[in-house]
Amino acid sequence: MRLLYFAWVREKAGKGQEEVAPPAEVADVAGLIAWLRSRGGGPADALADLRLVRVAVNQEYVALDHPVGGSDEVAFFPPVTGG
Amino acid sequence: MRLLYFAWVREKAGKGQEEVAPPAEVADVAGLIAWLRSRGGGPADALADLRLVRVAVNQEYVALDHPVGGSDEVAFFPPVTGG
Amino acid sequence: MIRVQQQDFDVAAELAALPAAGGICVFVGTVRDVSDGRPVAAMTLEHYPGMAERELARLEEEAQGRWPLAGVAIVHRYGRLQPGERIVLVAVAAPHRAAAFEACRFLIDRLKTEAPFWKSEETAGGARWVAARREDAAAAERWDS
Amino acid sequence: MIRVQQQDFDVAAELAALPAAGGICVFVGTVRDVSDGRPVAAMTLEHYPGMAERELARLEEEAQGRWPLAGVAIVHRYGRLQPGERIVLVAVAAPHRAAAFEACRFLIDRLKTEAPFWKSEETAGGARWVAARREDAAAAERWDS
Repeated sequence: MRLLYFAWVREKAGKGQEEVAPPAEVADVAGLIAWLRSRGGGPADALADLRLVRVAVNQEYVALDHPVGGSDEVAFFPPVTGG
Repeated sequence: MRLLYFAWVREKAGKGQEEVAPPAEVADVAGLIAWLRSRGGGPADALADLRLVRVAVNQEYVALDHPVGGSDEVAFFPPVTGG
Repeated sequence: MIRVQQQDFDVAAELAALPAAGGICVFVGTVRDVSDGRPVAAMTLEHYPGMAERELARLEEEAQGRWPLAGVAIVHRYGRLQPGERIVLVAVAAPHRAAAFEACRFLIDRLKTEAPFWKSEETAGGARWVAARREDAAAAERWDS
Repeated sequence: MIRVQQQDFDVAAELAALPAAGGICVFVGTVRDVSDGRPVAAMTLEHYPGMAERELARLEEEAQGRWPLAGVAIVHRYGRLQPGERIVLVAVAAPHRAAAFEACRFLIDRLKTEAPFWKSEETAGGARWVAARREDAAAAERWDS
């Protein structure tokens, strides 16, 4: 599974991307975030307050109950500010 | 007094402009139109139906009771269709 | 900035002349190639020199009074134009895009019912003066305050 | 037509590439020189390559479904930009100007809350990520149907 971080989430995570292999019980976005928090470090800090974070799976916005697994691309980022 | 005609009002009037010296009792736009109608010819035809004609005095839209006289510039034209 | 002219205009140059303000909303009107289902060979725009500029300046002033704007440009052409050619440009620079959009739409809506220009279309059936459209009058009236 | 690119764009060329349709409404957003009262030295736009293009294409498709449009162009830049530089262009060609204005405003409103771009401003106080604005969320929600 490929994780991407953008903007201040990237800065807090300390990296722009990483490959991870979460345990089999991680089945959705909420489970993935819980696992990343338990792992500690920059990504755990970046995902501390979910009100500030948006999630996309395979480049589409999703809610916390969206399934994840296999070779999914999961991105975490702040509310967007383009335009 | 200078009269200007535009678009189909100009075509019906048979001229784009003319200098006129209406009699002293012509005091407003309505009086001027009545006098032009009484004079006959192209301008009388062009001003036959006032629902189709807009009037400007000295380059500002006016109503039929607007005073006219002296060296005023009075323009008659259809509803505008620019843009 | 108001200009009434026969020659074409350069959209990029008109925008570059506006003050930078965060956002610019632009409307460009062009000659249609079909009118009421009939192909249009050309269009001639007649105008009232002097009053046309005055009406556009008055509309610009009204827009500046209604919205906080950084700059306004209106360019309107006259003469004989081919289908696809530019007729009019309305550009509004403003710190906030809502003001830019609303002022731009106000200006083109009111220009269409107040600025003294008249279109004559050449079709296979001959030349004819374009009639004022009821929708344009309704669009302009939306801005009555 | 959707493009996400680092280099500047040519507004006149983007408009020339749209089909002639009667009217074109354009919005161009530029880097402000002041943010919350502080002078801005530069702005850096980060984006999510791939998803940015997908979101813009999805918005274009939604606009095409909501209004009768002749063509849409969206160009969004990323990278480090100076005050006054162009950030984004949204251009909509349509037979009727109401559709052109509404679709253009829909696209910029929704782009600001949905397309994955993030602004970081450099001021005398250092670099900081721009926070999402409540007004932008409200403007985007106006289009919820």
